[in-house]
Amino acid sequence: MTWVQLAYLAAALCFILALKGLSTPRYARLGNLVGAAGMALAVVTSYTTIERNGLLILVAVVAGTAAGIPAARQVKMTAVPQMVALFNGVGGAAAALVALTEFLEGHDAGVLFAVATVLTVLIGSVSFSGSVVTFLKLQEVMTTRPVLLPAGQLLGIGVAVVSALLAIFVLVSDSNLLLVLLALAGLALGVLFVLPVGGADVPIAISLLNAFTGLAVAASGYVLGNTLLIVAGTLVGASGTILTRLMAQAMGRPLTNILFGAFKATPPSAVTDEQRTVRSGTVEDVAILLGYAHSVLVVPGYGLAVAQAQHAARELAQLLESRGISVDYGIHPVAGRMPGHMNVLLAEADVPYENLKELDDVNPGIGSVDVVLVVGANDVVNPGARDEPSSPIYGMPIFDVDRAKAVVFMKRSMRPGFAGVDNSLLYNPKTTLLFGDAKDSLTKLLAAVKQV
Amino acid sequence: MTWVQLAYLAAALCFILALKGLSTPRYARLGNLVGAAGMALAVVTSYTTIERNGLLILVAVVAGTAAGIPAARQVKMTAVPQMVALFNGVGGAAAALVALTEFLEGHDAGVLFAVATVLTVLIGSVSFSGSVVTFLKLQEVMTTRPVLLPAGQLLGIGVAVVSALLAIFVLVSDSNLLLVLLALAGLALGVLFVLPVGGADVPIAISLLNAFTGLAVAASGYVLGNTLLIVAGTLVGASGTILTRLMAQAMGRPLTNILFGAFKATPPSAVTDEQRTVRSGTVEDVAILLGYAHSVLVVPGYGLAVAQAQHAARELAQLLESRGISVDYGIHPVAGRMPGHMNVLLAEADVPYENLKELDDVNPGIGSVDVVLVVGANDVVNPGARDEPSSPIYGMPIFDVDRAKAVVFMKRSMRPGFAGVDNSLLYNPKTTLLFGDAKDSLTKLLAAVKQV
Amino acid sequence: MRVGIPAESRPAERRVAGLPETVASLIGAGLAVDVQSGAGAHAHASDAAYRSAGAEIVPDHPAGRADVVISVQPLDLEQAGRLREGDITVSFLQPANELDLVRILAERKVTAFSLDLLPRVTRAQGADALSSQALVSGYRAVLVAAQHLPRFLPMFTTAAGTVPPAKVLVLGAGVAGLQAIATARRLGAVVEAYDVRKAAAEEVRSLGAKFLELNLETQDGVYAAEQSETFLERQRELIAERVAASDIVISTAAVPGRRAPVLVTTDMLKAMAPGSVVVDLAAESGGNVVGSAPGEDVWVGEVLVHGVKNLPSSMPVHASRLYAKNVANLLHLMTEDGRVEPDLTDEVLGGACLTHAGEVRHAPTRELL
Amino acid sequence: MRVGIPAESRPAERRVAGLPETVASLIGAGLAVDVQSGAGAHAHASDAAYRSAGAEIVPDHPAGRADVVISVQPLDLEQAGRLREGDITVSFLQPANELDLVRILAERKVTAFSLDLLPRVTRAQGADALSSQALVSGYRAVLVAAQHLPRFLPMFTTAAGTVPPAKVLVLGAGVAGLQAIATARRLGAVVEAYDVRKAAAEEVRSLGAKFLELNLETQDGVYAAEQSETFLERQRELIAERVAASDIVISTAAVPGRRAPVLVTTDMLKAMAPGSVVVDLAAESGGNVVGSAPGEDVWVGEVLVHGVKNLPSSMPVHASRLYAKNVANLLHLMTEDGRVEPDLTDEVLGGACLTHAGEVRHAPTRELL
Amino acid sequence: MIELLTIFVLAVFVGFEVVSKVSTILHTPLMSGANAIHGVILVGAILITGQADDTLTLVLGLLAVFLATVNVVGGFVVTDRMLEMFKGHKR
Amino acid sequence: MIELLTIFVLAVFVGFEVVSKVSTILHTPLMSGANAIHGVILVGAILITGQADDTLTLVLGLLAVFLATVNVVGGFVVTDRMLEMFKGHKR
Ligand SMILES: NC(=O)c1ccc[n+]([C@@H]2O[C@H](COP(=O)([O-])OP(=O)(O)OC[C@H]3O[C@@H](n4cnc5c(N)ncnc54)[C@H](OP(=O)(O)O)[C@@H]3O)[C@@H](O)[C@H]2O)c1
Ligand SMILES: NC(=O)c1ccc[n+]([C@@H]2O[C@H](COP(=O)([O-])OP(=O)(O)OC[C@H]3O[C@@H](n4cnc5c(N)ncnc54)[C@H](OP(=O)(O)O)[C@@H]3O)[C@@H](O)[C@H]2O)c1
Ligand SMILES: NC(=O)c1ccc[n+]([C@@H]2O[C@H](COP(=O)([O-])OP(=O)(O)OC[C@H]3O[C@@H](n4cnc5c(N)ncnc54)[C@H](O)[C@@H]3O)[C@@H](O)[C@H]2O)c1
Ligand SMILES: NC(=O)c1ccc[n+]([C@@H]2O[C@H](COP(=O)([O-])OP(=O)(O)OC[C@H]3O[C@@H](n4cnc5c(N)ncnc54)[C@H](O)[C@@H]3O)[C@@H](O)[C@H]2O)c1
Repeated sequence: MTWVQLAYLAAALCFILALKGLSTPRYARLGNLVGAAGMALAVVTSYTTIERNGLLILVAVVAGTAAGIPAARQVKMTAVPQMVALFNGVGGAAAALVALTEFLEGHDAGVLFAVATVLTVLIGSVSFSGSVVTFLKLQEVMTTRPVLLPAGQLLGIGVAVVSALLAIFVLVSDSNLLLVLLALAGLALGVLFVLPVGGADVPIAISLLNAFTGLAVAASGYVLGNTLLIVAGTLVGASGTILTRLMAQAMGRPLTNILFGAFKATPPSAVTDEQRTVRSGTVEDVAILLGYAHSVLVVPGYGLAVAQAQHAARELAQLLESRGISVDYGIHPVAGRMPGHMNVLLAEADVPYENLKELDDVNPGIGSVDVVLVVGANDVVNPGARDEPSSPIYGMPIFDVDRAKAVVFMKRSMRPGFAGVDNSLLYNPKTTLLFGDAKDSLTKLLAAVKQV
Repeated sequence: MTWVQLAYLAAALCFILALKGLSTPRYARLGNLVGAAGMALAVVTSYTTIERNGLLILVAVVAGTAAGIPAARQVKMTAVPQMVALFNGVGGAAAALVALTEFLEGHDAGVLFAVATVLTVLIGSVSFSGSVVTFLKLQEVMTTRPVLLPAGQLLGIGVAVVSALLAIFVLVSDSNLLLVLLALAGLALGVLFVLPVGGADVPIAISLLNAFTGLAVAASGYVLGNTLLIVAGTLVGASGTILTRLMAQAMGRPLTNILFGAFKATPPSAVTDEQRTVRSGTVEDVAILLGYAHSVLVVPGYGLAVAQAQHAARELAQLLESRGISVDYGIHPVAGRMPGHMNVLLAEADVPYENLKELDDVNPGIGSVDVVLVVGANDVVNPGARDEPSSPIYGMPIFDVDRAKAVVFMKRSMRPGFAGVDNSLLYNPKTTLLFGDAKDSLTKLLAAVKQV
Repeated sequence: MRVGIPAESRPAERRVAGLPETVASLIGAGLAVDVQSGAGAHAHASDAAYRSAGAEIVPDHPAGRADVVISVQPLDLEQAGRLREGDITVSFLQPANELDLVRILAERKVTAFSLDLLPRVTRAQGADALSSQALVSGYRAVLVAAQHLPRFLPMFTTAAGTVPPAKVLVLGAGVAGLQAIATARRLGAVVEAYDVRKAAAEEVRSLGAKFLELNLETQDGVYAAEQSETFLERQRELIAERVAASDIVISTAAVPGRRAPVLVTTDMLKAMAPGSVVVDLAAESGGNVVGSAPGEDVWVGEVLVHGVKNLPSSMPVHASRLYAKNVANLLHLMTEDGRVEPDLTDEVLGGACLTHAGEVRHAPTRELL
Repeated sequence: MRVGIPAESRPAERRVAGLPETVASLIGAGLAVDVQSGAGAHAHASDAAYRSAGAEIVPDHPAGRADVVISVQPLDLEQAGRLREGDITVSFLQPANELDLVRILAERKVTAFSLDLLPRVTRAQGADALSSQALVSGYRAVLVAAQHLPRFLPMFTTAAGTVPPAKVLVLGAGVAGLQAIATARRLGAVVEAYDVRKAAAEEVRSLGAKFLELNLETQDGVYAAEQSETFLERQRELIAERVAASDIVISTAAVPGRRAPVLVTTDMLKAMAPGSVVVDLAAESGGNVVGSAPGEDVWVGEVLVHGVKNLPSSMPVHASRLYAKNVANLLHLMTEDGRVEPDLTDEVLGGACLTHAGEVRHAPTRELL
Repeated sequence: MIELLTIFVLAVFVGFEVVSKVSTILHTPLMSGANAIHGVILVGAILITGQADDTLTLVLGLLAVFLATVNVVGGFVVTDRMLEMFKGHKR
Repeated sequence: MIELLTIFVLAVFVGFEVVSKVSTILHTPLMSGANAIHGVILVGAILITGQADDTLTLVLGLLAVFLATVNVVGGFVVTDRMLEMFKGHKR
């Protein structure tokens, strides 16, 4: 047991702690720093043990740093996902290269070693090419829509079979050439895997590729007989897998859809109405929106009454207020189906009168409201009443919620309200739709906000 | 890598899964079975590898089984803790014996081996003697009150120092005799450790000794170079430590009190009023009680009104109802401070009138109610009004909640209610007290029940 | 142009068509306002308050002096006779009951608006006095019923026994009916309601009350029309059963321009528990309850039937406030640069206009004349 | 033994001391019951109903025939004169106002119980008619106020503008005051309350209303006693300020056996908004409001002061039901094997007993005589 | 050796994580189950007895086997009995 | 070898457990952080390059070092940037 090994163990510990930290908002940043520290320790330690090429390695490291830092620094927050994809890709490539090199260098060990090598090379290549395609999609260099090759399904299966055969041959023959071919097959497989994934699913694909890379690293750890690589790679592989599942759940998509996208003939139904797209979110999305808001406006309407969701609305508002978020209720003069409908309900739920705001109280400052929660209202927030003289409700004063920073719309369907007119707010890019009975949605939201 | 090793690995896996299962009510029983299966696999595997004494070992195993099963089967549920303590103790003893034997047998390996041996012997003995004393206490063979030896503090420190010195000498001298002496010192230490622990803290002490035994087993794994023992022992050591902390938290006692009980001159303030002890529970305890109930009766009182907890009470009731638990409200004619006080509040919270039950509706069937939640009521459930002719409230009809299966009392303190009379229900063994503002408690309970 | 606000002269009318705050808003729109002295007395708006809002206090009825006369009740024939050609009047005029007045208004080429005719479209809601006054009626109806009921509305569990909640049945779930439901529920009663409109079921439930299902075809549309015989049969059975089980019945059923439907018969009343109370909000338009008379308390056995007469007047401050705001909103719709010049092609104004330039524009009224 | 239930003869008393259900329970305890014909008329309990509960209907007042006479209002002198030695009477007798009656009762060696004197201990709660009738009064007081107020109690945001919630001030948070708070809050008003008792603050808040803090020493104990001058000064200031800001004031402050404290002066009333309503529940015992008179509506400027007189009688069915139950509970306390034989050493019975065996047992009354 | 240490570290984490969110009602069964698991020392006892060649070690070893068996068997059985009470209840 | 496998199994558990209760808002940062961690392949790349003796392996190795460094450095930096937005917000 040398100090090098102990240093590696310490680094592995750092990585575990890093992942733990990253899982709780409060310690996330610290966790990342711990991870970086562990990484520095591991790298420096490994550097002290090398026999030759020290300077070249240093140059390569410096070059990598010089390339990585500015890229990470200057990327716009909206472009972070593709950056992560890219970093993941190069990591996968590095793992494949390491295994390839070790294999070329001459291999003493037995079957297990060969299996590990083959896995590393294959997974690494898949991860690399998949990540690159993902990057291109997100960067909108290529279309973000699912790309469905004519015989995509067959092709995918074909390449997968070829890869498997190649892998077996490598194991049997020990041939360098075949290994390189396997790497190429892996590249093709990665491309085929990611091409049919559509816009919203891309982050899930990235997460999955990330887990793959982790596995590749773990396998390369076997190749090199290095516990640090095994531990770190496995950690990433395992947590990445879970994370992928969690992400898919949060977005309400079955994981298999994405996993076997390549082998499916039908296009995923993600993107449908090209001109007027609505964005429907999950309870978790909205919970986060709310959890990190400073001010929230609840605009209740007839749907709140139908769902008898007044108690749930107040509970949510109280929870938010207990976190220092200011919550008001915007009471429209004609919300509901009788004068004062909302007053009756909210009084029943014991909402303090001070929190009830009218049009004139709300509209002037609505631009600084972070989130407007439209709970079963529709006509009273329809911008058509303000902007479209042809609309049958033109002239009715409304809450200008389209001027707020974000809007969450809770209703059961795309059906219009009492006046029977379509509401352009539903198609506003600021709007997140939360479909379902208002009481259900609010109850779920309550639970979700508690976890943010 | 032999199949023996793989079998051990599989057993280790079983143990992890067992602990995981045991942590969730739904899978607890399955978890235990998985653990047992893993254990069977490990034992059978190890048996196949032995060189000699097979029959004797078999006899010993059969004898152990013959002793263990009936003991475990026949013990009354109330006596389970002392049984666990006993099992733990014999485990610790076994670990110490194994290490001792291995040491006697002749030792090739270096310092690490010796350190592991010393640790196993020491910890194993402490665990054994400590568990035995705990057993005696719980079995009421000896007093359950803290036993404070005249110079307990000094004595404890003395024995600890002696043990440490002995341990060092063993490492230096490799002497068998000294190791045996160390074992004896460990036994003394164990006794001294547990003696000052008072009634309510005993389970925590058992848990801690349990973790100790786990560590001893892990250390013996080093001694024998057996990964299974290392993994299993470490698992138990780690989870036992966390568990001990959780238990201490749940009972609201600082762990240090127990850990260093031996070295404290003052008696721990745990057990004070010998005749009339109250049991204060945690929100989680109550949540589980509720989550597994079939019928719940909420008895609100003036405290519900003071806390304005009517909405929270209804939410909790609705949550329980949504799980198929029947929930009623017992409305006492004089609950609160004005006639109909509870009606006003519960109507505000929209509790359906059908759910409001009166004395005559409730009392006849109260014996079959699983849990009565007394929310800020006091006089209206005071059995003194029924049983003690001398009580100033004698003759007032009450809810006979003491006849229900379990009672949860939510109030802020031990203060009496309006009538100023003490309530014997607070000291009833069926009663769990949940101290705090009723609204807070109910809100927490709501969250906790969701997780059951 | 000059707007005139008279003191209401019809008996028992305690509201007023303008309050200092709406006067100020009319003046802000470039109009002058005359207020008859004492107009706001019942609504606790003093002449001084009107004056400081910018109005001129005049001793007499402003008809003939002001260009626009706004009132709650329609003018009487004498007052209408003083109006000049092109003058405008806004009031709560129910043409079927006021044919003589309509004739005079048409003859004198007055432009008469009736809030009773205002289309119930979204845009017109600010001027919808039918709704605003129905809100008052629905609320007051429950207070009246609670006042007359010899029992509690809420439930109480007390040392002297438990008092069960009162059962309230609301017939007709329009604006007044819904408000009655809400108010009765607030007071702790158990409420159920019935209406022929399809949408009413959801609206009733949205207030936490129970809706009585007829399990027969119901009607679409905003206003109720007349019904088939089997339907009426089934309706009677259901209502009879529920009336008998109720402590309070509040009936608000109405069909615009028609006599109110008769829903509660004497037999049904007799089946009610002694001491029960029936409040008939439709009494003035014929009554939903057999034997009810506006403004009168009738005992049918031990059941009290209270026929409502001008309930909004019993709460003059807020009823006036809502009404005055409605009228002001309507005037703002037809005012441009200080001139009141209604554009009768506008759906709302056209719909609410009864007579203009000598012509009766409301078709049903034209037929009646 | 025979219990008699008369028809109440005092003016405007609509309650009755026994209803068929309590009659049945008394008969179940082995007693016989006489009910004067028509006794339950206002409470909608017919002679037939009493008869089928087992009572005998008698044409006249049962005094002199029955051994125990239970009534709401105390008997008048003539009726009391008919009682025989050892007879028992139970009623709501306020001795300070009925000294002549007390003399007669003592002279005739009648055992008279007054529910007004019943100790407010936990055990006696079932018989606590002060509480049960105060419950009725508190509820009705809000209905009366809401009825008279020309405004809404709840808040409404409507197309015709927003109506703010009414502000209600409750003075004295005993049983009636607390119930008034609860009822006003149900109707959507914003409620604040004031009381001198220390515990009242928490009780008021327990109903979701605001308690006015005087920030001076408050009193312990169940009943209020009299106050120091600085205290009264500060109290007046605070009340004046809050009265001026309220739309409704409901005053219920009382000190047992004393004149009610004067809390609201004419100046305070004048500072209220026009149209405000003050309901003085203490009017019968002197009034918390200057100028209030029991049973009368007094206008002070544009503020209406309603002095309450026998409010429980305005809701005779449930008021009687609670009262009858209270009386029955009290009788059960003193009945054993069909014989009413009060054990006056019992804290409750002893406390409620006014005269016995020719002796006036209530010390303050003894002093007054 | 470094591998054993790594295993130890990882096992500590697993132990911590697995238990960290257990609900109060399961404290006792979990303790008892863990208690049964450390009875795995039985494996050690068997191994050591299986190669014992002098009486002392044999006796000590057999004693260890006996004690460890009691620990294992009793532990699992008693845990199972405790957990029986969860049976029949569903969420 | 069995030790490495044990390590693998234990690491899988640790990975699962540690992440299983992460809140949605942290999904992306966590993915990015994990991504940086698998950049530990840099260690492997360094080791292999440090003993490379022919040009091919040297070149491949150096390429691997370069790529892995980009992964590591970029990964940690971009994660940190994402997490900056949590600053100032408290629960
Ligand atoms: N206040 C009055 O006096 C009065 C009287 C009569 C008419 N009106 C008219 O009513 C309208 C009021 O506007 P508003 O915004 O309150 O209502 P609205 O425009 O009618 O919209 C209500 C929305 O709630 C949704 N909804 C219904 N049930 C729901 C449930 N259980 N859960 C979630 N969502 C539900 C409906 O969408 P989904 O079906 O997709 O769920 C609907 O779009 C105005 O047009 C007004 O003119 C008012
Ligand atoms: N109903 C009536 O008309 C009326 C009128 C007058 C008097 N009373 C009398 O009032 C009593 C009513 O019985 P009850 O059982 O309803 O009330 P109670 O006996 O007065 O007990 C209320 C309990 O609630 C607890 N509490 C107070 N605030 C709390 C909070 N914020 N959170 C949690 N607990 C809180 C108090 O304990 P902690 O302080 O420890 O929290 C107290 O023990 C009877 O004695 C009755 O005779 C009734
Ligand atoms: N467009 C708007 O913004 C707006 C504003 C206010 C009201 N409204 C709508 O106008 C409609 C009528 O409201 P209103 O209060 O003036 O109605 P109303 O006074 O004309 O009638 C009251 C109710 O009685 C019901 N009714 C009629 N005949 C009946 C019978 N035989 N049995 C039972 N019920 C019967 C009607 O359906 C109606 O609901 C409602 O649908 C209301 O939602 C619309
Ligand atoms: N033991 C029981 O079970 C029981 C039953 C019912 C009532 N009580 C108690 O009896 C007490 C009195 O109830 P009540 O309704 O008969 O009281 P009450 O009618 O005698 O007086 C009404 C209220 O007026 C208040 N008051 C007196 N002087 C005042 C002043 N100057 N300013 C403001 N407030 C003033 C009193 O404090 C009291 O709260 C209460 O504490 C109540 O809780 C007890």
